[in-house]
Amino acid sequence: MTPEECAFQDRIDRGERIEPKDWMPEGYRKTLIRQIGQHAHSEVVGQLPEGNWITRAPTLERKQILLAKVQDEAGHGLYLYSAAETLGVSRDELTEMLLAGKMKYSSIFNYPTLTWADIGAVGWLVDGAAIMNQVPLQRTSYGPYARAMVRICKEESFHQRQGYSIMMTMARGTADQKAMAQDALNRFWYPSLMMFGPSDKDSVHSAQSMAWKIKINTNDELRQKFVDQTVPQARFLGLEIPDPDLVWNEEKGGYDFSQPDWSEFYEVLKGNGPCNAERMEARIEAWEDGAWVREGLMAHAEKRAAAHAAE
Amino acid sequence: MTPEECAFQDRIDRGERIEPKDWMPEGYRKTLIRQIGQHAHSEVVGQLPEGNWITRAPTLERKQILLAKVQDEAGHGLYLYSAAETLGVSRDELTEMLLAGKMKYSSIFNYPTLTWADIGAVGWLVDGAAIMNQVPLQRTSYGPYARAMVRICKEESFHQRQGYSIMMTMARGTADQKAMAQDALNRFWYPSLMMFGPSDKDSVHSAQSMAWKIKINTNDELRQKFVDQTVPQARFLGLEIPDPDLVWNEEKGGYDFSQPDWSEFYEVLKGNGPCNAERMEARIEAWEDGAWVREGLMAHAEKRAAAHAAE
Amino acid sequence: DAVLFETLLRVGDSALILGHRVSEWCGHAPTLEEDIAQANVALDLIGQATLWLGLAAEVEGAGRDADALAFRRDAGGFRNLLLAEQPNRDFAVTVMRQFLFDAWHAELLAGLAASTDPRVAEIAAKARKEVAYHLDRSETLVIGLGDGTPESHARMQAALTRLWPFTGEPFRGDATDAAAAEAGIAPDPAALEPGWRARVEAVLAEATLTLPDTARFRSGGRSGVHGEALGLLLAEMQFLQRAYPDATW
Amino acid sequence: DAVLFETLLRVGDSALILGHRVSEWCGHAPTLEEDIAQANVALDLIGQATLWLGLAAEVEGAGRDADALAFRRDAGGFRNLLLAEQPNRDFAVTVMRQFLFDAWHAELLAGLAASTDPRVAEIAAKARKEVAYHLDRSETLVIGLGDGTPESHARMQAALTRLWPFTGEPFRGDATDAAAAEAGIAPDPAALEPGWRARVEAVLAEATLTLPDTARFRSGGRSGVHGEALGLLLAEMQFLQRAYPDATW
Repeated sequence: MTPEECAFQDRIDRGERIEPKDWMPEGYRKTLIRQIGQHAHSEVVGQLPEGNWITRAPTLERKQILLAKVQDEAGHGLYLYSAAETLGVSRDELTEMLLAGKMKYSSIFNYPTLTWADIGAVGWLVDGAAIMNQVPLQRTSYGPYARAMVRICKEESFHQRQGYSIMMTMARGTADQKAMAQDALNRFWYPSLMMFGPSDKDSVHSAQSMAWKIKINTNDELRQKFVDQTVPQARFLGLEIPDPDLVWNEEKGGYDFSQPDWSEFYEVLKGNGPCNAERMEARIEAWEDGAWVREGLMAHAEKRAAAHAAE
Repeated sequence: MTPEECAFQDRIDRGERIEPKDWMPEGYRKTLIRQIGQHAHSEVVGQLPEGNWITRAPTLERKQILLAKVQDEAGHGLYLYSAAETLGVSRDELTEMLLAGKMKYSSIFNYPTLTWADIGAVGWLVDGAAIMNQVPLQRTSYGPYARAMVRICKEESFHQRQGYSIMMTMARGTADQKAMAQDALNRFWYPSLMMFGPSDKDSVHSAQSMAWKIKINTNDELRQKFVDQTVPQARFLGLEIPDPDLVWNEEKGGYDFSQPDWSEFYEVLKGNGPCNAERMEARIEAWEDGAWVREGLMAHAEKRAAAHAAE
Repeated sequence: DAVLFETLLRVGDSALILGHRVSEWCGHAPTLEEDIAQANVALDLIGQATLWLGLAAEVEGAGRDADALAFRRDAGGFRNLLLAEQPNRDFAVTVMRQFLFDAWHAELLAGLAASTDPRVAEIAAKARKEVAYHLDRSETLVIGLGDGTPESHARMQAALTRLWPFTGEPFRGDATDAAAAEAGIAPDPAALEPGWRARVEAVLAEATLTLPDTARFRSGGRSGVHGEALGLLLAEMQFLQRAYPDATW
Repeated sequence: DAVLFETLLRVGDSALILGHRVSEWCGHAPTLEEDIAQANVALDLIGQATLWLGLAAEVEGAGRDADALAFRRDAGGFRNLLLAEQPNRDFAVTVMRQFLFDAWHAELLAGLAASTDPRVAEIAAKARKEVAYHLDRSETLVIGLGDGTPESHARMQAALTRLWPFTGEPFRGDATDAAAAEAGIAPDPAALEPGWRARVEAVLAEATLTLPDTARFRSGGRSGVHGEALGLLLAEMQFLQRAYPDATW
């Protein structure tokens, strides 16, 4: 390590926040851009599976809650792109990397929402897993990122409760509704476990990221915590976790559970998930069809500025 | 009249058929092109209001019947364009005149189909009126047109019976269905009466067209015949014709009835009907979006022909 | 009270159906800011519809609620303006539709806020603040895109031409509107036109757009005679309530 | 007989859903000849679906009929191939989808025509003639448009790339398929692949199109796990039966 790098690591170790104007190693910057950018893209792409049910939400109240949620997600995307911009990369650059397939978004959004219960499951499980990942990031070393996380976590826990409320209504509803609830849990359980990423022993970047406090807990710790929190919730709903090997382990004070099929995880990551093509297509179309709008508004703003300058 | 014109009129008066290679006055040719072209366009545009319900037809059988009907209409379009082509105008030329607003189609198709009962009403009333117009045209003086009409009339009467069958089922169905049936009759009655055109005393072209046997009956005769046929059918359905002044006139052996609102007729003709814009847009989009298909198939056919020639 | 019930349906259905159309943009807007803004407008409109239809159901007293009105009526029972149900097409049509609607909606709500029925006045007072913001936004977009690039200008002009025929209906009252105005429940539709017209002309002028000289003839929403697009919209919107009639959600 | 019932649903649902997609073109095709041809294909497929689902209902013996199966099941109950439900997009996707489907459908029906169940064999024999014609037509179009202009070629290649991931599913059987094959009711799905593959390769070669080297991984139809588009298709298709459950039509 260079003296600069040592000093930087000391600041992090002391729990100081790194701010945009501070010196930072190139690797730290790049890793953060990748991580925050991916997170931002996930919020944006994450609008799509839930957006799929806005026009079919079963009551006016549920429709409003879902609209508000999807709106929040777009807002999270904004905060996060802003945080990324403090690292010297623009939102448009990040977007173009997404659309060119050079940046990822969370693989969970490559699974379809097939029934209204899926909207419940996404809120309960997917937002639940997201919160588990994000709460520690409120203490991440990079100031703008940590502050964005504080705002985001507050809203996410609200979303999770709304999702759980949908699941509750479905699980206590008609036989059809209960079947939809169970089916949603069956389909979203393992993909939710995948959200924490592969076991850290298989992960290249983890050690450095943890040293930099960009990553706070290991993937396996968080996954365990998620399972331990979620199993009793499922039982309370009267739903069954689709894992015959799930069992309480008194000794470790947590559940033993089956790992997801990691080959599926890598396939989805490669683009071979059920909705990868549809999600990218929707975003590319929105971007391309919207070009004239962005250009039109820009041109108008320039005319305005020129008129002002001339006054 | 020139000697040629006299001879031509004599042939018509004798009941002879005029064939494509025969000499004919320019006015006869032009009038026929306009009339056959309009009729062909009506078949093509007429696919749209019924097509609107194919994807929502309430049973598999009704769906098949409706698909077959719309398919027949496209087929009628083909016969009629072919008849028009014998007069020296191509289908593409006629289509481009339609899309440029230089040729008309039957105004009835500018009314929307709002419920499934409308599909019944279109079959019963619109096809009924069309048949009333078309049956005499089987004896029209221009051979290709008369022969096309023979084929068309056969199918149309089948369509009319199917439409009446839908109305019957609706009129004898639930209260909702009966209300839909009555509402469909209310909305389609006067537009159907308009299909015969304004009273002949207001029509410029009628006398010449009748002399040429391009037109066989007066508009008013046909309208009367339609009303006299339709009123008992409506009564049999238990539906009420939306005309408080409708009354049997013993002396003339037909019904007295209210005229449609002819100002509405002229507005729709001008483009101000409820669906004129939508119908033209749909056809323009089909034409423009289909250009690459037509060009692709043409290019392939030319390659094939060139390859054959080279062998 | 049949006049009040019908009046509430007319206001509520327009909000609901336009809110639905706007919500179709979710995740597909040209910018992230517009994703947020469109969702926000949809949310406001559907929230207003919930209040209007809830009051309508209460006035009707037939045991229905706002959800029953929204999800269990077929197209012929809807009373929204035809403008509100027009398909999104491109963003230009969406923005222009919103502006033409907002400019009317703001006038209407100003009138309803002075309703003799305090329940109507209360909902209108709340909705009015939201709609003032909608109008502000749609004006800004119409001006920005109308006076933007040649392409954005052309698209906005085309959108205006497409939607213009639907702008007569809001001001053409029937017997129910006359009775509602008479009773002081709602303003006379025709009385809203001068304010709307002045606003529209001013904004379109700033947007360098030309007022079409075509007829503003399309109507039918008041009597439930809609365009073909509404039935398809409802098939989607009402699916769950129709497919699972015994469920609560 | 659960295996027979399930087998019939799989065949019938694919015909119904593809027939529905094709019927969406009605009045919007690139030529009048195609309006007629698309309507004809839709008509054949929906007719076949009526027979398959009618027999399924009879086999089930639960008092349902073909219409109940078509109009009263939600998406999770449908057993169609994902290929069949893919949206039309442009005419290239429509034509390519038809060809990839027809080439499988012809192989399947040849197998079903030899079914040990005479009712199955009878329907298959009828359907087979129709599908031979469909395949003939879709081949001609794929070749004509693939080897047409640069634009038509590019569109057809893009359509092929888009749809290729869905072409593995038809040949990937499950326990039900194995039981049906065992009982001689239906051919083993995997056994249909060589014939399909040979046909597809020959036609695509003549069409100057390149076989994608991407994974043919999309599946789920057999177990009712569809794409998001199917729910929207059904909302439209089933509207009347859902909205007026007590009516006969």
